[in-house]
Amino acid sequence: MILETLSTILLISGAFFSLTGAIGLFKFPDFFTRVHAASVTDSIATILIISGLILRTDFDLVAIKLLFILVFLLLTSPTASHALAKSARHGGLLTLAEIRDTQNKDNG
Amino acid sequence: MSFIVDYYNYWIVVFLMMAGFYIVISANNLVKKVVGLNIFQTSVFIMYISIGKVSGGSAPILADGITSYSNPLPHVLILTAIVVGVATTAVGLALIVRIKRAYGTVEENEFKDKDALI
Amino acid sequence: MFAQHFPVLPIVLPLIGAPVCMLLARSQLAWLFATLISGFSFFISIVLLLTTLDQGVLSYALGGWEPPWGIEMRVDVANALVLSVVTGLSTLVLVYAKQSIDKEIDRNQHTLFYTAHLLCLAGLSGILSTGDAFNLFVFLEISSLATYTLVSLASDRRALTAAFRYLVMGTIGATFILIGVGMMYMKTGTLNMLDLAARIAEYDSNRTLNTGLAFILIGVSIKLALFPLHMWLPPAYTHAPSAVSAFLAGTATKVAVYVMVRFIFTIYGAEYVFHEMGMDVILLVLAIVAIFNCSFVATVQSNVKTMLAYSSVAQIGYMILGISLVTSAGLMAGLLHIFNHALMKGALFMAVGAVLFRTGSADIKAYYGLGKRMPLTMAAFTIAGLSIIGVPLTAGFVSKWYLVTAALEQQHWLIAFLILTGSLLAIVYIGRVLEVAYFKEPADPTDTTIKEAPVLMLIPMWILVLANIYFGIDTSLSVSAADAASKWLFQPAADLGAVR
Amino acid sequence: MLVLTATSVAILSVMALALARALKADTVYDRILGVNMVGTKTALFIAVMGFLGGRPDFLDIAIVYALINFIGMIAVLRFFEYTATDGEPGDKEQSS
Amino acid sequence: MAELIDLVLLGMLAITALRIIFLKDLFAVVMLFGIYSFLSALIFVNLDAVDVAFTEAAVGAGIATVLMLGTLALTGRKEKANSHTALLPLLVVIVTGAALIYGTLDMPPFGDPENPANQHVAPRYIEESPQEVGLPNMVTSVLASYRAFDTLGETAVVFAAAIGVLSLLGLPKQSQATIESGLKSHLVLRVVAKLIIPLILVFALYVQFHGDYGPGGGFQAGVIAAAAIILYALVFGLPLATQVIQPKLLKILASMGVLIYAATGVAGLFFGGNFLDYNVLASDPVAGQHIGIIVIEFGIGVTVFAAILSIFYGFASQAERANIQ
Repeated sequence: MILETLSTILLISGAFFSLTGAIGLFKFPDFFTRVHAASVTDSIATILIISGLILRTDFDLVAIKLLFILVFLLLTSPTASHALAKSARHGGLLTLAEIRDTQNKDNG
Repeated sequence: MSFIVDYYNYWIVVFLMMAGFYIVISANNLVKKVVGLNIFQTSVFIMYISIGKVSGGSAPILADGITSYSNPLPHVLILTAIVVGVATTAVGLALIVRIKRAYGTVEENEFKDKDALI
Repeated sequence: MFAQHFPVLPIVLPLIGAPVCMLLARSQLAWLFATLISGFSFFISIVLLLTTLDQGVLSYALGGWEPPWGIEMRVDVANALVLSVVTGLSTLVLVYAKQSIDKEIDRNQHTLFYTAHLLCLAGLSGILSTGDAFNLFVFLEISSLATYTLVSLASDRRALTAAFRYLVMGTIGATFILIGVGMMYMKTGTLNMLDLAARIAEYDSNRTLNTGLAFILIGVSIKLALFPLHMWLPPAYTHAPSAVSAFLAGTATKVAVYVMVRFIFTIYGAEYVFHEMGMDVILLVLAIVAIFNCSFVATVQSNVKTMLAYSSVAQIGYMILGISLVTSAGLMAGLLHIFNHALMKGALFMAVGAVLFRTGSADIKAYYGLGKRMPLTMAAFTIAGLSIIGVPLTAGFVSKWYLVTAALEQQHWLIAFLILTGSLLAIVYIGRVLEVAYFKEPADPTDTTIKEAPVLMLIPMWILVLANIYFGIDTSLSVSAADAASKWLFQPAADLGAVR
Repeated sequence: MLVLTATSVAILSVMALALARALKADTVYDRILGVNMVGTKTALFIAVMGFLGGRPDFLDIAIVYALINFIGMIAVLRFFEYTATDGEPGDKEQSS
Repeated sequence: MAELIDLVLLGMLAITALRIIFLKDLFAVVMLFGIYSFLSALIFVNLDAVDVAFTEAAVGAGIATVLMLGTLALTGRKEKANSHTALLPLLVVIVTGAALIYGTLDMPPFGDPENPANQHVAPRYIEESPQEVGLPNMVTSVLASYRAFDTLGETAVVFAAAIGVLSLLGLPKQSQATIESGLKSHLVLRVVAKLIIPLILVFALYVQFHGDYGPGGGFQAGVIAAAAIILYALVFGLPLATQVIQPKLLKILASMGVLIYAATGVAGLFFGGNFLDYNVLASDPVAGQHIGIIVIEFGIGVTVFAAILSIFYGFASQAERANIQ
């Protein structure tokens, strides 16, 4: 029963975090802040939801697989976000602050 | 109403197929043609899988306490068809790479200018 | 010991042969191996043809699972006949290919050529022998993929665009067939052809089944290059390596014609397709348009290979015409024409390939005065050309004769007249080549490099030419096989199902 | 059960939002971000769906999704490094 | 619930497909195609086709997308604006679509267990196969035993594709890694990739041998194993990858896989059964089935791995070549 309640809390908060991340994907002003919103919430939502699911298993092979997914996602998802942001940086994409700076320079 | 519930799946699938088919026959760019072919085929796969679905059924892997399974035969057919599809895609894309090297373009309407096709 | 396994061997042999061929590093070895495999398949096909003429139908349950659950190979006279044509032509083409390929394809791709050829053969044999509608799709795709590869192996860059166009059209066709098979499965719950036939016969008219048939027929029409879906064929046959053109012209589209026959007659039943859905009129009109349109186009081509390709589309029109007459005699004429057309088109493409081998060109200008320089090749071209026209004592005459008789039997005077007029057009396009070859002087009389084609190319070419003459005079084997096949196909499909 | 349903609905709506981002993006990178998010959320969705359908043993598919998503991302990055010389991938997309 | 999810996912698919029609940036088209493939795999999961979803995710979304990106890298990203109006294609599509809609009118209702498709042949697979073939996964039973000939054909198709790509693009020469390539500036990525690649290979082995009991099997395992090497090649560069798995070896492996499969079938002949009859492989039919299925799944895995990887090598070597010039 305790496990059930705990799992419910974890799942609901996980769902909440992933929703905030998705909203951030639209509300944030430039790419780098958006990547931040997406990747941070992605990780926390993954941890929460998968742990919530693990609590619902009988701690057998299914739990191990879930753990594997968790580890895998935690390794790859931030790496992908990091590499993407880095690539964007290399590709010449500017942050909002930098754009403002260059505009100020142009004006002044 | 039950008419719609019975068939909505097939109608959307028909729309998807036709979207893919339209891309194949209207696109000028060869890569886009191949993408269209893939969309067309994938939609046909969805049609097949819809055939095999049984309401309230479960995946056709034997397990305790489950009595109703979906039909495994369409799954097998589509497994084969997916592999066939990707094989065709690979050969098509390889042809595109070679065409680009030989003609310098992958736009279909530009071949005629460079080389009488027939 | 293996006799009971013969129905599956023409597929399995080349299918095993292909990877082995890939492992053989040397071109010579691969050639020898592929030819042996193909020859052995031919031998088995002949045995199958004789057995089926004698005993009717051979059924083979793969994996030991009885038919509606497992896949069945089902060989009757109709597919054994086409199977013999395919494997026989494949063997001759492989013999011919050795030198032709040496010249036309890059050296380190030779093993790939033979591997692809064997895969194509396995796919075509599979389409012919299988008794399962989905299995047919799988083998169709094997043969198609191998064909795209074979076409694109040519060194001409136009072969690439031709192969791509072929690929797109071929895949659309295959997907249409897939949709059709899905609709059939939806209403019947089976994929076995005979089982399908028995269960389709229970419905008298059903919108899903009708649509399924329409999609299958359109898909197959793309594969067999029925007018107006033929536009992929001429470029593919023109730019493919000569050996490939010779093989494909005689087999690939003909196998597709067989598939159409199978779906119409065995699965849906002629009654359903022609009377309920009125397909015969559509097919008849398309066939006649194909004959005239493509024969006309053939007469103005300057490239002889393109000319022959258009002529092929026109000849397919004759086969479809035979089918659309909806009589046993018409179907028999159509099947007979599959057989005879393989003989004459194979020989013609081989002759053109031999000219290409010596002169490096397939343009009609290269044929000026060739009658003196390559007498044997041009003689072969002449005889096979006469066969296309339908001159008596050639195989082409026999099938045209039966076609005309079948039309007259139904009092279709106009159709008979149109068939004969179509032959006149063949006189024009074949005649153009013969005229320049025999009555024009060569452009450069001092050029001595152009001489008779090598023996290894002449032998298979002349075997086909002699076959043209033989089957023009002694028609007993070909006609009796085609006759038995059409009678077999024409019995109502549901009865066939009941037999089992 | 209700919790699982609620979670799956939430994930599905996140996927829809991420899809919207991928369909209509300001820069290419935003598009990739959207695609990546669809991928990771799909893996989660399958995991939840397994529990919802009462057959949680199909998690292998979720693993494949995560894996393929990662490889796809890397392929995209490789593509950028490769084409970096002949075109600015950071350009605003002209079409929409 | 399943119907509702189905509807939502189908709606997403429809929007994605519509967007692809109008996009001119081919890179975006390929990305959206990846999503399309992913979503359709989700639909397959939702409609209980777990094996199909597995394959579609790995093959459709993974390999096809990677190959398309490789092609784009060589042919350019932008589709040229199309001047002529596409009225004829639209007409063709509308007619075809109308025909299909007409065809749906007599279709059996979606999801009804009484449908003919679920009545005639399928019940035997569901009810008897666990005893006859002895595997819990009915899809594997049908794939590898009842319809094993289809699967042999499918393996041949993959082999044919490898032949085709090989003849068109060739294989890379095994070089001494003189050209530095790969994502060398992404240090984090390289470390993580090193960690993950062994995990993926282990997972591939699991999928190969667990396919009898859960979703998976030779195809999926072969693709996943190839994906591991592809990941390696993407991160560390093609030259290094060709040192790990040599192109020449791939040719041999691709042929061997088909031969293993066909040889299993021929073995049936020699033991007195039909082609691909596994019952005769052992004294007990179920044990025979088991041996046969394991061997052919292994053959499939080998061919698919080698074929997919050599196809990737073909594309990558072209890219590498273009890069040097």
